[in-house]
Amino acid sequence: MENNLLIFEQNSSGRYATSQAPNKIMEIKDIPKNYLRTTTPLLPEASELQVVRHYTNLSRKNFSIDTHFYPLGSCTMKYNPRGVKTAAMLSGFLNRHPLAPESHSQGFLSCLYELQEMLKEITGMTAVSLTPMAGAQGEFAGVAMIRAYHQSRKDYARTEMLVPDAAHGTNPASAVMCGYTVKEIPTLSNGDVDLNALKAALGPHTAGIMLTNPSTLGVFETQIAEIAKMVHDAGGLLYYDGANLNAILGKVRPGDMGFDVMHMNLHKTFATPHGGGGPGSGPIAANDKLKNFLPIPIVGCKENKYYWLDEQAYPNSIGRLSAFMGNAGILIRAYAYIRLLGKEGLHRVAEFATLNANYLMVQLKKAGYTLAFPTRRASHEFIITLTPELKAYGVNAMDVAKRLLDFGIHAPTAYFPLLIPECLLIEPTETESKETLDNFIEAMTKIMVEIKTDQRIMKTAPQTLPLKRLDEVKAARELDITWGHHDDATREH
Amino acid sequence: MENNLLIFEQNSSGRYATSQAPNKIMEIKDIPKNYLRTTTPLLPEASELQVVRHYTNLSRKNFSIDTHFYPLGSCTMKYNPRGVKTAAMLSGFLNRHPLAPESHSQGFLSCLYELQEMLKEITGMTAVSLTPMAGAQGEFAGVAMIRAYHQSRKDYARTEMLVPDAAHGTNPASAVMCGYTVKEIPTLSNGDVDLNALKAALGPHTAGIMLTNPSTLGVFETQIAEIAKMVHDAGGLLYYDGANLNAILGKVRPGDMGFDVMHMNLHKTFATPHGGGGPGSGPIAANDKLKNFLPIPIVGCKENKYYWLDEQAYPNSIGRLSAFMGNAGILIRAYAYIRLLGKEGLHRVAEFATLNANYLMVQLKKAGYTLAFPTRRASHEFIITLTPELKAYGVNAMDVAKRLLDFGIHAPTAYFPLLIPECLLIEPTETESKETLDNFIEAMTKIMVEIKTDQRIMKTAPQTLPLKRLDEVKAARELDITWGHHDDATREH
Amino acid sequence: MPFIPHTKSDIQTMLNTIGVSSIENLFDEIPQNIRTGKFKTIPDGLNEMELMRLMQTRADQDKLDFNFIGAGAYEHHIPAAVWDIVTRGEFMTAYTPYQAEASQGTLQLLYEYQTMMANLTGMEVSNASLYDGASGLAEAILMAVRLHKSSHKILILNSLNPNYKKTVKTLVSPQNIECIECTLENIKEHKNKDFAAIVISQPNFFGLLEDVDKLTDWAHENNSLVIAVVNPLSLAILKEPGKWGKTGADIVCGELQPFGIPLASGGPYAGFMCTKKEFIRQMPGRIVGATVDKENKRGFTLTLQAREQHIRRAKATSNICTNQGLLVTAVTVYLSLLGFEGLRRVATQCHSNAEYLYKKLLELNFIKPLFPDKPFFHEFAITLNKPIKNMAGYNLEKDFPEYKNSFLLCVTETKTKEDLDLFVENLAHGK
Amino acid sequence: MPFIPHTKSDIQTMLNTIGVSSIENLFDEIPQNIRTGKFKTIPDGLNEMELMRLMQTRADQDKLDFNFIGAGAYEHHIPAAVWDIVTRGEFMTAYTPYQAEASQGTLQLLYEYQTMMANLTGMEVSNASLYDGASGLAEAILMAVRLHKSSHKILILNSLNPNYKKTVKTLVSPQNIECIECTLENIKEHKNKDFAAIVISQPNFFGLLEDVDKLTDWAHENNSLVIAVVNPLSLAILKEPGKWGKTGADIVCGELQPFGIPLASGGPYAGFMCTKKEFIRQMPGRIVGATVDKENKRGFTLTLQAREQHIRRAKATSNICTNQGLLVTAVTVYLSLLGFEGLRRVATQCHSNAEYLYKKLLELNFIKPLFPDKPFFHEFAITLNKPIKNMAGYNLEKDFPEYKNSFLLCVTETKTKEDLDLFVENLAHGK
Ligand SMILES: Cc1ncc(COP(=O)(O)O)c(C=O)c1O
Ligand SMILES: Cc1ncc(COP(=O)(O)O)c(C=O)c1O
Repeated sequence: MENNLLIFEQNSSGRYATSQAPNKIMEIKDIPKNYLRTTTPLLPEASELQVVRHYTNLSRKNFSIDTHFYPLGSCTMKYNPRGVKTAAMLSGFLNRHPLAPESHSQGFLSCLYELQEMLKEITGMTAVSLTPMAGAQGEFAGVAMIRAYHQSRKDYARTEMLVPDAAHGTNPASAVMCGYTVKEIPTLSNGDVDLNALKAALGPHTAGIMLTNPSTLGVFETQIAEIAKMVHDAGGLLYYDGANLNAILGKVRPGDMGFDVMHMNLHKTFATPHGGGGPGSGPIAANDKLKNFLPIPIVGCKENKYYWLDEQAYPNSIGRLSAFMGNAGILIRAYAYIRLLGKEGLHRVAEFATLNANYLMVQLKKAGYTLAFPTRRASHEFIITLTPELKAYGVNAMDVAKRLLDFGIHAPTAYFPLLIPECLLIEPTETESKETLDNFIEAMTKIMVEIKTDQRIMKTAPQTLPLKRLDEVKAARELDITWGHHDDATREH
Repeated sequence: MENNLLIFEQNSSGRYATSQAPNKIMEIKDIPKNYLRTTTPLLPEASELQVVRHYTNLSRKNFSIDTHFYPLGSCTMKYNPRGVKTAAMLSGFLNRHPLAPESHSQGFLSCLYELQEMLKEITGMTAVSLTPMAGAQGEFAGVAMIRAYHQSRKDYARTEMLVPDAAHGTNPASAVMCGYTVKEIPTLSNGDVDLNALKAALGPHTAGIMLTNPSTLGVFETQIAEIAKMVHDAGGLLYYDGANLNAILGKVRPGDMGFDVMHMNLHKTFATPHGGGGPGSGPIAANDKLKNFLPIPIVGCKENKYYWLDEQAYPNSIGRLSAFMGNAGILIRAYAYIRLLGKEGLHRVAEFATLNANYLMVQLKKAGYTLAFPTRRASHEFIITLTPELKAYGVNAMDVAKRLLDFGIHAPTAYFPLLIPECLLIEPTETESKETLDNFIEAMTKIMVEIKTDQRIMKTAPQTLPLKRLDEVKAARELDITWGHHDDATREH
Repeated sequence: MPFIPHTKSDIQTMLNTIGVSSIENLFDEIPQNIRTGKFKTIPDGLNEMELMRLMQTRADQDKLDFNFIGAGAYEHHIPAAVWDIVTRGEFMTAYTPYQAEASQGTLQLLYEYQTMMANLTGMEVSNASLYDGASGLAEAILMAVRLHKSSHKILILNSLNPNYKKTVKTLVSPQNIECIECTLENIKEHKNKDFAAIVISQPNFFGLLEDVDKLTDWAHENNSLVIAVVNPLSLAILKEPGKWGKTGADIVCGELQPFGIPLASGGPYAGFMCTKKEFIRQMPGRIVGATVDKENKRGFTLTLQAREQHIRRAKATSNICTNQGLLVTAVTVYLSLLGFEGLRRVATQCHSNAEYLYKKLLELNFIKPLFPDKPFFHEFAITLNKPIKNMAGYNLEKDFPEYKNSFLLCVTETKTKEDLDLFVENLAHGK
Repeated sequence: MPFIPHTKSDIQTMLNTIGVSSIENLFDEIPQNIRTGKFKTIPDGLNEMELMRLMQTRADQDKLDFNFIGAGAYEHHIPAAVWDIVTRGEFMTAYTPYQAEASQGTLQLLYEYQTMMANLTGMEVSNASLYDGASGLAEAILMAVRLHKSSHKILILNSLNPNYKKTVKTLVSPQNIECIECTLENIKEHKNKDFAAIVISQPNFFGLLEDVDKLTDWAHENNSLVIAVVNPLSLAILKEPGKWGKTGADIVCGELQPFGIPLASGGPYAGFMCTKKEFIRQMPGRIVGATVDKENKRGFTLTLQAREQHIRRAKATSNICTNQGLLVTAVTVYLSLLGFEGLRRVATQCHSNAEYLYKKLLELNFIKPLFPDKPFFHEFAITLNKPIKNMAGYNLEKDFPEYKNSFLLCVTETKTKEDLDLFVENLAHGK
């Protein structure tokens, strides 16, 4: 008997939150009539209480880190410290205009500068630009830098970007946005890159390779030094997709592995919240070969004065990626998070993320699940495949994912990476307790029993949420992405 | 499959939110051993994520104004503007020490002073003290002032406080705290006070009378002028319980009705949130007869400088009621709320609270419910009684209250006031929309059908909440008010 | 119309349904001769933007950089998570949890809170809050008088916070309860004088530690109950009242503000009260108990309500109704984050910072201790040999004319060594 | 261990279960020769109290009292309810709503958002956000090129925000898309030159209003699509792009910051994109659709995912994955509170405040309009005849060397008449 109305279904003519707007409508005198709007668009017409109640209740229909265990592989759903949010939302930061004079920017700029410096040490690179607004934009920037590098050497033949088949979808998409053709490199059954295939693919057309390590398969690419050598020998460069940096913080650094440029996902490794889809932030780090091409703006410092570096300072920069300084507030959050953890804390991140993942992996194996890479250590995440269960009982990975929701646990990433059929990619993160992991193991153990004895419950899960399983096919076929009939909804005023 | 653990049931030895405390335990050198603690008390042992998740999830088990319609009679559960909260939580206010010098208190004091002034006009009284921390403490203060008044006139014979039988429980309890004997005055069948009984009760023992108007029966006491005259003629004083001030804001003022002293519930009429039980604030207003007895501190103003008034300025004051200045932050909230509404907004409060109540009353009557006072207008609230339904179908007011929860509506106040059997006291407040009221009417209409056709569902409600109906008798009989066995729980360290 | 959601047509429909022609008609039972005209001096309404600007200006006026005042309200770090959780609508805008099934969040939290406080104080039971520390002590005294039955006299050690004394006087004197003050020196004179209870505060108003074991045993030998007034944070290092003397204090009360509640000009704070199980039926305030639902699942509900005004009316243990629930929410989250380990760190840091400043100050030739060689928690009193303008700290002279030029200074974990050194250096240089 | 919940015994049990003797063993697949030593220059950890003190100091450094800078980011009142709701853990700490049943809150909100934006812009469909206004325009250009098929050339009116131009260049040039700038005066020269699209911003960077009807029709006559870059707040008074010219703009994009997003040094903000239904399959970014569950109850889910990188990889319409979801949450709550009525009040107040200041400034003899007699929304450009130190407003000279000593000033609803008078007075007196 819940209220499931849309905000528009509560509309009543002209109603709005009167405290939130000026007391009257001013007359418009100086704008020609034909420039003016004559229609009244369909927008909410609700009181402040209605709005607060509506969206408070909507929020309650979400699973989130703050309410549920959320072992979503490749997403690093760790605790987002509340203090970090509070620090980033101090009024001095929130009210600063992006174009404020440098005299009124020293607090903000100093945070960014120090963040740049810390990320250099964390990655083993020599320069950092903080401006990309998410991982994918970081990838674009990094690949564009590779392109700029080859072009600066007049090496125009390099038109191909190599990408392992296990790569995240943003990798090939970013390469294409940079004008490259994508060549997929296959993976061996142990999860490592197929070096023979790589060798065959390399050549004068090779601009570079994009790698995640540990890969999205949840294993560490052990041949990384060899790969780096092969690619460099062929004249290509190495891009590191830092989405899985949480796995190796303080253990091994992309710079030391031989990568030339990389991005980080601050909204993963550095605990800035995911916000139901974003915002993220994807700073990019590069070695000496590439640092001149970094996107602007960058923050400089001389004699304790901080200032912006732009085209003048970086004439070879690939350019700007946003109107101002990327997702500035997320940078402040990441800075605050790193300061909270400090060097010791950062080292622990990878250790406990890895401990949790390996513990879960061993326990799920005991519970009868099939590991995708049974001979390997888990990194900070690992994969199980439901292929045997699908064959034997007709229960697939999606069913398990949905059934977990009934146990108050968010589903792991399902059906990614694409090359492992019926897979679940499970990432517990370091901030979850053993009790929470044990509770998950217990749920998965019960589910294994249900898979074998009660396929109906598996197929109709979730049972206990406000909605049963949703029809995604209908959503795509009978496209309904705005409410009401567009033409009726807009009336003349 | 929800997690219902207590925070203690998640304990693991020595765990805590490490970011929230200093980095080490300092040695205690200068305190004699026998002063020191040697036991380790049972306290939570959880990580920051566990704590955030635990209490976030607990919050989700509450009904609240922000999530549900909450027509709890006598409680004025109206929208608590978020802006008011934000204003009161500005760091300048939050960080001010209560004993800060007046030079660093002008912002705070000016708000309090202006609030005093505004409350004078609102109540029709001549002086205000903001210090009482809730309605009941306001009552104590007001009655203590009446006592001080009589004592100042050496009129020691006045030992009785009159209280109508419809009064809120705090009224007699406060009178007793002030050393008075309580005499109950009966109510007529139309909800007004029985004047004959009042006349009989009045005499040289009468210290005064405590009245709520509109009364807790949801009707306006029409004989108020007569009552005031009778009590005053007998040498008594009139106390006004302002819990229902929302009903009459700007329509009629307690000072004009003949009352001598009164409290307001800022957490009702002035929209400061109830917080799951408190804090409230119960400022007290008095006329010239009583103002010298007001509790301290009070805020004074001279030449735009604000300052504290204490014993020196108010030598006849009944004294202090708290260590500092009552629930100061709630006063700031009420001040901000009144400034938001302004004079026009305040007038609307009573009008729309009354409109909503009368609309609901008429509609519930149509739906077949029995009104307690069918010949009267509703004030901002009204009463229905389930006595006929109890007789005919065995369904009582508690059953209806619990069943409403299943419809996503908080129950009205049940079984108060005590003199109407099987009653529900319903107060919609002015901030609820007609749609919300209609939704409530629809639910009540369905419930009336269920009362007649499905007593089982009524008796076993709620059905859809995490818990079914709770055994309150067991709670009182087998008292379990702290977790764990006290002796085991405390271990030597 | 701020916060009024009605459209014109809503109003018309509703009036039609009721059968009146205007809203004004709904007030027709109010006699005309007492009706009010429009408000005059109350200002016009502001929108939220205007309000925020006004309030920001006011709040900014009160910023004080360096505060060493304690005297009953203490500056501590408050974890950001605390108020993020507390201000969730579900906690902030719920009423008292009378409808248990719709209030399990608040109820479970209160049950957890009661458990924490009972354990921290070493007592068996706790209520769910009183208004503040001062009024809570008054309630404790009323409770002691009810328990003791024969006496209306209370003995108070005069080292109690003076504002607590005043508040107690206001609240208990109408019931003809007499509060008599004594000192450690003259307490013996009150032997066998039939006091319902003796009030001991630990640490006392001057930050000093009392010999609570001896005092407790003395009181019990004299047939008095012991009311302990404690700073709950101090219990992370100081002996819990349940262990005072041979049989422990009988009623423990105090101010919860140090546990996650901002200074905020003195409120809202919250008072706590713990006691022995045998005394629970005389305890004021709400109490939450565990029970089960119809399917035998654990749940929580208000219990022992027969003590309270809404059931017992004139015979209730107290008139308290609305209490300080939201603050208890903050306290509960705070205690959950800190745990005993965290509390010990905070408390020992406060103590050691205070010791550090105390010693540093005594190195200045114009500063003397007011109470030499007595152990203290995180507050201490000093006397200045020369006048210092705007001396940080609480001036004792107002309440204690005998302590001329004397200040009570509090140091908590919020001050660093550098802060303290700077403060002393400025003092030394007359700044 | 900050944020690590493991006790010693947990660690031991877990290691035993795994069958290794130390955590270090879990990293044994990483070749030793590339292993890292301990971090050196990263500072030691702080506790939250220390962190807050540090950050407060930093934040306080950047306070600027009076701001008249706009230039793409605008100071507006943000209702307190907006961020109270947005920062609820359920919104803030959820991931992209891939598991629809566990994400109905975010999904329904996005569906509502899409509806609002489509209606406000007068278009048929909206996506669920892009990074920001500038990169969103680049995405619109890529989309237009995909739609147009035959041309890789884009015509841009040079009155576009210069940072947008730069961002576009970075993002579209690798795909050999050429952006050519024109002025209103020389646009005719580009007739029949086969542009995939023309980019029109309304208001333009200088706050001025373009004759969008004429431009739109001209573009369509020349077989170009029209990309509208609009300040969405201005649509409360200005003609919606869906109504530009005879058939409306084709793609509408812009910056959502004016709708409840704080200035915050430039981000996180959010870009929006709306278009005609026929173009939806070339639209980048997430899209939410309504559907039903197994019991035919309405629900919401991500849809048309076959456009996106996680399905289509190299053939996706964009590489965007993480977007600006939380900001869209703020925008949605903001628009719900304001409604069209509230937006009109805000927009007309901005306009009339800007007009007021403009006229007042022109009364000063040393100030001249840079673009006389052109209508504007809430931003305008002036030229100073004498140098003024720390002139409030955005200095145009850096991006436009031809506009010496010229400033772009923005006035929104946050300024009162008194503020503006004071500003002018101070200028007049050389302050
Ligand atoms: C392995 C990997 N690479 C890249 C990305 C893209 O990052 P973003 O979503 O921040 O654009 C993701 C995140 O989803 C990822 O998991
Ligand atoms: C009629 C009436 N009087 C007095 C009170 C007591 O007020 P408080 O709860 O603030 O002490 C209440 C509130 O519950 C009430 O409804």
